[in-house]
Amino acid sequence: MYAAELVGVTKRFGPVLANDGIDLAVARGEVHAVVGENGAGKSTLMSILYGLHRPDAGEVRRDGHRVVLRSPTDAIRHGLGMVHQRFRLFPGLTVAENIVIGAEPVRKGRLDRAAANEAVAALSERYGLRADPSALVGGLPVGVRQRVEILRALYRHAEVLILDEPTAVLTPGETERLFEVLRTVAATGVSILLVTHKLSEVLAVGDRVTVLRQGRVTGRFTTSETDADELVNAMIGRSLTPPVRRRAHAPAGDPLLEVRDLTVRDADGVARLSEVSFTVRPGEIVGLAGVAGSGQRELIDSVTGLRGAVPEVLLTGTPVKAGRDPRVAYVPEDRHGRATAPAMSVAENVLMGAQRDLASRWALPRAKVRARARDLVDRFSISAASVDVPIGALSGGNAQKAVLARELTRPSTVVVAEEPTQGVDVGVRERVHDLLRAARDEGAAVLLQSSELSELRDLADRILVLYEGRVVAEFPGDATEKELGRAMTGATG
Amino acid sequence: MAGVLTATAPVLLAALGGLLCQVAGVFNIALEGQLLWGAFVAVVVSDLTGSAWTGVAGAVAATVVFSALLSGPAVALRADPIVVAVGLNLLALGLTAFLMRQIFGSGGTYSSPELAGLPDLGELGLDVPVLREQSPLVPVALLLVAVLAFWLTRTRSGLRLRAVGQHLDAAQAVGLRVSGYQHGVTLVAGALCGLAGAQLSLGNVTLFSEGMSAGRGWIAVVAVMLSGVYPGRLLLACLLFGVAEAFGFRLQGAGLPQQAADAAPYVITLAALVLAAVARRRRRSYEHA
Amino acid sequence: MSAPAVAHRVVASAPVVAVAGALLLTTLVMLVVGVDPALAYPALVRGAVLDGNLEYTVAAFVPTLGMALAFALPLRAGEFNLGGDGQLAAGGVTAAAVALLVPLPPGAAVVLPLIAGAVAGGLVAVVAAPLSTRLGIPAIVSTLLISAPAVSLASYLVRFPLAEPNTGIAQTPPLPDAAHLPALGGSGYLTIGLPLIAALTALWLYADGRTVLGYEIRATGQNREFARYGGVRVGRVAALALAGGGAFAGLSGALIVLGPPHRFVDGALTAPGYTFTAVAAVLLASARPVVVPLTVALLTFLQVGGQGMEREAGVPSQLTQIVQGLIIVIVAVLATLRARRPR
Amino acid sequence: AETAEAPPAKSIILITPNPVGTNSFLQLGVKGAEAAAKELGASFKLYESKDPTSIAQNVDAAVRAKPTVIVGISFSFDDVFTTVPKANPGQQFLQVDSCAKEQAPNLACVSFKEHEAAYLAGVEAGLLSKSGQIGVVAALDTPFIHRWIEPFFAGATSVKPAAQGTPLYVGGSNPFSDPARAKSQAQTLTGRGVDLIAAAASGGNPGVFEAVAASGGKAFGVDVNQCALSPGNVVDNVLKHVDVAEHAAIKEIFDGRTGGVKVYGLAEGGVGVNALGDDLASSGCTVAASPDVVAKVKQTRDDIFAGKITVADPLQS
Ligand SMILES: Nc1ncnc2c1ncn2[C@@H]1O[C@H](COP(=O)(O)OP(=O)(O)OP(=O)(O)O)[C@@H](O)[C@H]1O
Ligand SMILES: Nc1ncnc2c1ncn2[C@@H]1O[C@H](COP(=O)(O)OP(=O)(O)OP(=O)(O)O)[C@@H](O)[C@H]1O
Ligand SMILES: [Mg+2]
Ligand SMILES: [Mg+2]
Repeated sequence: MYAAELVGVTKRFGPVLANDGIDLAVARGEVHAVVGENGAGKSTLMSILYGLHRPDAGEVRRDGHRVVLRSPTDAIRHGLGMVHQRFRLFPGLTVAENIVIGAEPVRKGRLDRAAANEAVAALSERYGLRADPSALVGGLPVGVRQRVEILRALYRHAEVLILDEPTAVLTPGETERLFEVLRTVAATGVSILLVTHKLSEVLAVGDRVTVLRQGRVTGRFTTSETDADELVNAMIGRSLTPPVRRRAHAPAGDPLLEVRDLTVRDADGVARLSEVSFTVRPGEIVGLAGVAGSGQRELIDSVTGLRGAVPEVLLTGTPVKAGRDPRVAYVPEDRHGRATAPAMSVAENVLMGAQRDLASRWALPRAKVRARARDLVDRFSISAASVDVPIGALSGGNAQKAVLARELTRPSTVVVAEEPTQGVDVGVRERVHDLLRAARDEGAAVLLQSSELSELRDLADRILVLYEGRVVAEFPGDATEKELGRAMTGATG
Repeated sequence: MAGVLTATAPVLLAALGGLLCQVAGVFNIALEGQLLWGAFVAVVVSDLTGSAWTGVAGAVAATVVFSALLSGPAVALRADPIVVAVGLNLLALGLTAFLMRQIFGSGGTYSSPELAGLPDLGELGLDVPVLREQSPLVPVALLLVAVLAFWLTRTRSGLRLRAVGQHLDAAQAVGLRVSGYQHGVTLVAGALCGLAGAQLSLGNVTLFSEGMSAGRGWIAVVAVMLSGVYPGRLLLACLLFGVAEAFGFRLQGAGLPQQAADAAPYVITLAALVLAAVARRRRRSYEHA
Repeated sequence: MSAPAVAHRVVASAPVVAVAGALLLTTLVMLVVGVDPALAYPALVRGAVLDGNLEYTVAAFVPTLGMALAFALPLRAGEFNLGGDGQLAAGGVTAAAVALLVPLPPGAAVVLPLIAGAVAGGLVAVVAAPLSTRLGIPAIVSTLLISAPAVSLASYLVRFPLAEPNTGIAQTPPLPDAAHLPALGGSGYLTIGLPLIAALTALWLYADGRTVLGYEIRATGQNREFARYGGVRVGRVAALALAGGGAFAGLSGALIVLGPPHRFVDGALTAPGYTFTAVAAVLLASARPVVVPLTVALLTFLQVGGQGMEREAGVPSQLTQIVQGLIIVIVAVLATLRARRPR
Repeated sequence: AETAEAPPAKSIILITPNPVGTNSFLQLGVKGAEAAAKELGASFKLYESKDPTSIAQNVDAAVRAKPTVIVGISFSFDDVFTTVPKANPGQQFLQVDSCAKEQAPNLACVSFKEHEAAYLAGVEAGLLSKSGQIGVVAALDTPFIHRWIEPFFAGATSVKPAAQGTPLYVGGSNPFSDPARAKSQAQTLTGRGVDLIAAAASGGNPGVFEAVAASGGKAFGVDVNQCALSPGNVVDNVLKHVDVAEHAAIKEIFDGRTGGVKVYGLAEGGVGVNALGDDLASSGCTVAASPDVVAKVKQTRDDIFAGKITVADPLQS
């Protein structure tokens, strides 16, 4: 008997058939990975299991019994827990409050804070999920926030835990810790459903895998009996071409990006970056590694001009301009917060930055805007119903391609890419990498920040490691993950 | 000081209602209309029954019913709460004036020696300097600030309420009945506005006059916007307004034009706000820069 | 599509449902309080559009539309401008002061006060921009707080320095004839204010949808971080939007003052409550700018028609307020139901 | 434009500048027109305006309805009644409480010398004040309201030269109907030792009465006898018999005596105080208990008639 089963689940959103007769079964204590391209229907399927969507057909079973889930409340009652990719946390409440909410300990009619804190402490102890119960969630790093989400589900006695792309926002270290936790949790008999795009993770932590493609199941594997190629084949219907490390020509010429002795302090006078210096030459990809919060944000904001005019940053030999220096193409990590305005149309999103070029005087003809957008959609094979739909309605991968399309078609010489493949499927990832390489080959200087070391190793010519605001090491592109990992934790040598 | 408290009490009571709504993520700018409605019903019921306390109870009950006109459309049907509130404020103005003619036979002001007002605390035996001449609802208002602060931070429902206001989807995802909470606070805000109205028409004075809420509900809205979700700050904001108003009266007595007195509370509040923001800015760290 | 199907479409379409629902409830109220709907409704319509009343409806439409733009324009940039009253009064009093104190040749005598009024309104509004972008004080709070002193200041000016001597109320002397807005046709109340505001509305709609500035304003309103990242100078854009909104309000004030009765009468600009009627109209249009003139027309129709209803059918003014309040609530509800249906 | 039904033989349309609401002055205006309509067998309609534009709209609507007379109350009609009567010479107009600057022959005007009555009330205040501190709580600081303020203080200093007068204005968002704020203002005054307050705050007056009742002071009402509103706390009232004057003026117009200006002062019985009334004993006003004060008031009135005292009109200064 399975802990949870989805049987013949079908779900339509208007013309889109998001799930088409999907069967999926998870055993007790199993870590079950769900993979697939962007838009394959993974999130939809998980949402159905968690009562956020009602299926058009098919049913959900728990421990062999059919259950009707009208809302998350029903799902929670049936022992289901979910960790959403975009966290569902209350920033103004403490860790403990976020965890116990909905099932709070009460004493004499009052909220029993002490009991809540104790319960949370005990729970974190038991699963090795460390989090200070009395800290406000709003100020916590993403990794800790995710732990809070997991703890919440465990606190509510979830027997089936759904995680939608949990590692997309984590650093390698955090990911490793998360996997340990998942194994511990699974060992206590909890079933885990793990949605991810990273096949290495599937192979590392999953017991079994279900592959979705265009709303249907295209493969079921036991991880010990499969490999990445087979999974990719099931996902995108073809194999990936092996990455080409070949370059058009060796980096040469004067640096397009030069950072000299850059120190950035926050309002309290604490140095966030100290004496950072490096250069990126035309035709070169320089990788930026480091655990989250090592100064990447400050460095990138300085390089792009978003921190104002910074005299220590030189683009093609002259200081960076305040606002947004047009000489930089910038693919930000925060897709919905910074890179797009989700409620605006695809056309208007890809317009940003080019609006003045497209305008004749002040007039911005809609036809031109649309035509340009259609052209980009075609060239970058973005799948969107039309260029007039809100970009927020695109799947993550397609939104990311749109951002790349916009940025890489800017007439700029420096490209800054920040976590460019976060949350996108292997097919898109391959395409994104191709685009970055193409930019490099055309003579751009590329600064690539990624928490995925394999990505850095695939693309970068050199890798700089940031630690506590300093560049503590520089490696060639083929450095081992072990070397890089050591440097990222500040271990010198 | 006593005068400041009297002037502040109705604003504070209404603002407490507004604050609760804000905590739960409902933008309630119908306070003005509800305050007026409460003031009216308080006088009608007190006049009919001869008891001020029945008047207070009537005002509370009737304003809860009135506030359902906000909670229904804005919470259940997700209509724009601002538009609905604009309609309700208009409705309250018309309804009170209309019913006044129906019930008392004339418009304008209704006052009567027989109309029972709320007793002074002095009469009830509480001979404390500042409170002596206040109605019992004044200490109730002050107490409610503490009660609300306690409720929001120390009880289960308070915690859930804050959660609903902070992140609607997340609240839904942890299984909270979001609209239940939002309905609840909107109705409780109605009750508080009922109290506020009763304090205005049976406490501050003992009469009803068309449109007598005279912008107090709007001042309450501003106070709520100034104080976020913190009842303590709300008390301060309301008192600041009250003190500034009293200060304005003084200015007038000293020969400054009436317009200066009218502007004083707003100018002082804005100044306080700017000073606080500048101080906050000094302390703010890099994060958003 | 067959004829019955078309008919079905029309009957089921949102505006029809909205109006029908509002009418139903209003009729109910009338019956309850003993007003004959058969008299009241024709009086409402007559009061708004017949018997020469259309002139007034249109005359009231002008400032209401102006105030709607004053709210809608900053809203596109994500700033709530609730301080319309202060901007309106500032614009009105400035226009009056310029018309009274500065000797101007014909033509300029009209144009300059209008511009001065718009500038004054813009200045009052733009104060909120640095408070919002630099100090994090939301415009919805600061505009409201700035509004009251601005109204008081205008009131002070007409009470003392600009006051007409020997008259009972605080008002300026009549403005010189050269400063009167040219009338349209033979009307005493329709002025070039109407084509002016219509042109400005068209201009705004055009700018909003089809210019760089409009695009940058919308981007700022939709996601400020996105706009900033894209190189839009969001502080400036927000300030511009607020100033533009304030200018519309100030211009509305100037139009009122330069129109009949051609003077600034203390309280006359704020008493009719244009600001909140306009806010309601814009919110009713729920983020679709082209609909704004229509919702403004609807609310103006109700208000002016309400007076006619009061005059002719003896419907007391209080009932008019009740009916208007109900209609606004109902239309708001129906607007969301409509928005939800396609899902 | 066509008219839906034939207008009655005689009719009166009264237009107010603001909603009548709590405004006792406008209420009197309505009362006078109603009484006239009843006596003259005419129909009566009331148009309430909100702002200058709606005043104009109402006047035009009234002109279309072709009543026997169109009555407009207050100086708010100065502008419209300068132009509209000229444009409609066949229509009779009456302006109450003010007069258009350029008066057409078909416009009659009625105005009042309320300052004379306020002066008499001031005399009473001067005689009755123990502290020598008196005050006024008025709705708004408009020029017209000063007709109740300076003459009141002047009357007081005429009998008690050391008397000090302080005016306070209600202001705020609803100055004409904010009894709570009016009460606060009155309390500010009583807190400074003021023991007699003239209330000119329209709907706010009852708030003033409550404040003096609590402090042991006394107040004066305005326009109508307000003594009964707060028994034992109101000394007297600055009466303005708008209804009487308006009634008379309408009657004259119906009788064919059109145009002209009638000014109603003490002598014409258009303004006054209850102390001078025949029904003083039953008025409920506390001045009835001070015969010496009443005597002084009568004497002052006679002095005004005789020209020995001229009450300055603040509007003419
Ligand atoms: N609420 C919705 N309304 C309309 N369409 C939707 C909705 N949710 C999902 N879809 C569509 O359904 C399809 C499946 O989406 P889903 O989010 O399940 O994919 P996914 O596998 O999670 O993609 P990703 O890898 O990008 O997270 C997509 O085409 C998506 O646009
Ligand atoms: N109203 C909608 N119409 C069309 N598509 C939608 C709608 N709402 C959500 N979607 C799409 O459905 C998918 C599910 O959204 P969800 O919040 O699960 O994000 P996700 O896909 O897991 O995250 P990401 O997009 O960052 O990969 C997204 O791809 C989103 O674009
Ligand atoms: Mg997904
Ligand atoms: Mg995704």
